[in-house]
Amino acid sequence: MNPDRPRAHDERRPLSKHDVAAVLARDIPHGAFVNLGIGRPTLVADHLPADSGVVLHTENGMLNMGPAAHGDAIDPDLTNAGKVPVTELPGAAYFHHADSFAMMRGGHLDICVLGAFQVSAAGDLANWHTGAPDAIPAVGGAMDLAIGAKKVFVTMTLFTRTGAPKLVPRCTYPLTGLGCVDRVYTDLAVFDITPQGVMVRETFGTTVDELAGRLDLPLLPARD
Amino acid sequence: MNPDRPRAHDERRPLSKHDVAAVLARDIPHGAFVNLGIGRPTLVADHLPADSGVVLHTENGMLNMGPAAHGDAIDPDLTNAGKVPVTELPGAAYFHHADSFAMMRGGHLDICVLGAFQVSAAGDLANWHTGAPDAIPAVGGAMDLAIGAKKVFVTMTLFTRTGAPKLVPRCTYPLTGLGCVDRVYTDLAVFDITPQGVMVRETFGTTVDELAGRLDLPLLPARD
Amino acid sequence: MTARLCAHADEAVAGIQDGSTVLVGGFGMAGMPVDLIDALIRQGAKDLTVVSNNAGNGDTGLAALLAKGRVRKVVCSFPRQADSYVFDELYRAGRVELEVVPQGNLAERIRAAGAGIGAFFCPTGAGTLLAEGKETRVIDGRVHVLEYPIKGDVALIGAHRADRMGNLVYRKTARNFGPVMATAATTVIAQVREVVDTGTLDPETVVTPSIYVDRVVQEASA
Amino acid sequence: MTARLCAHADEAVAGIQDGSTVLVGGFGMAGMPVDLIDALIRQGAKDLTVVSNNAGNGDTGLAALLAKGRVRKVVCSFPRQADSYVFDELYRAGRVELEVVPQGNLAERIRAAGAGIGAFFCPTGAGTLLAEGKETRVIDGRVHVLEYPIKGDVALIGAHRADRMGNLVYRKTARNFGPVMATAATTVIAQVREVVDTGTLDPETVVTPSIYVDRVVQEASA
Repeated sequence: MNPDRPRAHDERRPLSKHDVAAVLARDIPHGAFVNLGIGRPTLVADHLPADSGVVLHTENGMLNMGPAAHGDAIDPDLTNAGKVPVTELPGAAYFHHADSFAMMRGGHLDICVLGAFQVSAAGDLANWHTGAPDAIPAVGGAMDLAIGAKKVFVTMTLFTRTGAPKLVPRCTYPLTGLGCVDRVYTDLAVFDITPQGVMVRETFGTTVDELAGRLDLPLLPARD
Repeated sequence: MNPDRPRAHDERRPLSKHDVAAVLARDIPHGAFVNLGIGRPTLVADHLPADSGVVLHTENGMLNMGPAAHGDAIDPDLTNAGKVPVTELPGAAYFHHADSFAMMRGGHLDICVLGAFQVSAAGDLANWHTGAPDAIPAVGGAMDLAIGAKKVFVTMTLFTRTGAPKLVPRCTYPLTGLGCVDRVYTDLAVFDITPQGVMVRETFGTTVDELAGRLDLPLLPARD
Repeated sequence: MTARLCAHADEAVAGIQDGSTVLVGGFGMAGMPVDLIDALIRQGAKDLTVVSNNAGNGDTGLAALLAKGRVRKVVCSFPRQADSYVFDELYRAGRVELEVVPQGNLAERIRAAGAGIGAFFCPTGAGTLLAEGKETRVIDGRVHVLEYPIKGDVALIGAHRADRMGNLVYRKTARNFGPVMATAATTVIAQVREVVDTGTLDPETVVTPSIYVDRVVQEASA
Repeated sequence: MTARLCAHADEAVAGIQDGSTVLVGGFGMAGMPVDLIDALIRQGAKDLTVVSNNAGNGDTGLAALLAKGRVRKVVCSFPRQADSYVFDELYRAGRVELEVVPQGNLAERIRAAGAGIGAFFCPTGAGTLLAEGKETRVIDGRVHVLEYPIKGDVALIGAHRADRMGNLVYRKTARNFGPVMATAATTVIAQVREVVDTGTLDPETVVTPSIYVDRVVQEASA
């Protein structure tokens, strides 16, 4: 967390998904190369300051992707991984799919931001398949993103709508990757997955003790 | 062999290396994609008719390479695999080394022409290393060329200066590739390496019987 | 041999056999060779294995090919989309097989087929359902999965421009799977917006060299 | 982080450690980063492993680095050339190790290091001296050899132009090893003829995207 950037959210309340995106955006270093997954991760782009120098990668073959395109700027040949029309920034580059995934799988991206169904205390990620018997499996680039980036950040709500924790001792959904998550941004807290265990970096409208009571895993207080 | 192209050589005598190149050039189909190795194979380019449509590949990253460059046309950024300055023809393309060797190793070249120290009756090729104890080994792209092209043609003299055959039952020099040679063009004859054995396609100033007496392997007469 | 220019997409897809593996370029609609897929539907080849990133949208293109019952198996990374109802129905009815491949493995396995790589080890998918039954090996302390090439009998790709020899350039993110698929099929058929004279494409900018392209057809709408 | 523009080649090569593996681009003189090699000689790092297609010509560049006794090992496809007398002498005197790698394996192993491939099977070299002791496997009836990635601590490459972010374009066959080496080293240092403003290179034509490039320096002679 960068202490000299202002906080946009009220720390006494749980964060909205936009606030989570803002908190995460604040932690992306200047000039980082970043891939934002489809859905919640995409919101992070809206909270990067104009001078962030962050370069966005989209796995369908582009570096230095700009914001979503509207009106006349829409070009069917230029979309992001969610197939949404986007724009190109100065210094962009295009490449084919094998080169794009080589870039990802070869460990060249500084940060990849993904959504999740579950993250385990060991950093296992489940985000591609509910495991429901009638579900049609569809993985896209999730497994490649999970194993490839230097740091994998997850953004999700900490609990499901029915109140079940999504940060868990062990994932019950089918896995996307083993031990690949570094940090988890949620509405109630930010967690670091460390070799020593899950460490709470920051809480929003709750406390480490309260969270410890609702999660089925030990929590370490933040170092600093 | 294309019967409707004129013969430039005198069939009653052994061929010069230029004649061998001409005979080989005649057998390259219109529009073929071809890599010519360093040395004797390079001579083949001089004997391709202007309308051959043959596209030359050079493994240092180019398709549709033109003839050697002279004078003002010399560009240090444009050389062939022998580091000789060359030119570019309309329809050329440049690519990096991994893409260039992927093209070769993926079986996309129609014909590759290589020199040789020895070729065995089974089509094994030895062309990179004399095996001398003080020789410094240097392989370049020979092993990749040997295994990658759809057809591998060798051009060499049939005998060494001391009279030892270079088409042999088994190579005694270190191998470049196993069972990779399809056809051998020499000063005295052209041979096909077939599953049935070595077949003589054509002789120059000699006969199959004479050759059989000088080579330590069975020769099959040409089918036709 | 350099590419053949075809007058119409029907000529371009002629001869595709029943039972073929067909690599189909595109990511969503970007780079999707729509004319070629429509022509393949008219051409009638069946019992196809289709390798593509997705499994069709709405009821045109790949979805229409699926709806006609021509596809035995789909190999893709992401079959489900908001409007992939044709595939969804066939799949739930057990009328089409599905092999889900992580997108990076899909691209790299197709590249491997074109590059003469017999198999490769990669960490993607290790420890997941999609690596079940696959050979694994620990390399540098990390579990890697052995992946094999995906080769096509035919590739149908969309590009921006071709010259008369078959050199191709693409445009923006419509490049996606085209360049790797062009290396990995016995017969490569490209649909382009424009055919230009040989010598007018800058050789530095050619993405798919002519050696990979067998047939070229200009888009009907272009 | 995007690339840093360096005022001089000495600044560009600062910090290269003794014992490093250094990937050096170029094929013959085309694409050879001469200024960077000269700066590395001044910088003084020793006990280096140099990975390059050749082992130096005449007595400048790589040959000069070798002559200074800074190189412990050379990994290359073709050490011997008409004027490779510096290498030849050191090798015969047992003062430099040599690993000869078929040129295609050299390029593909470097690519593998950059692409997250742990190892790959390929037929090149099967049954030859250069595959002795290596794992083999028959795939599709053909003997394949298992090859491992070649990763660099540093890559020194030559390119034609860079923009201020570090995007690179090359020129003609001087492209050769630069693009793959740029993906495969911890620190990638590019020597270019010209640095242009970001936004002036056509994004379709960028061969090495900025993500791969750490430091850029303009050629002294340019």
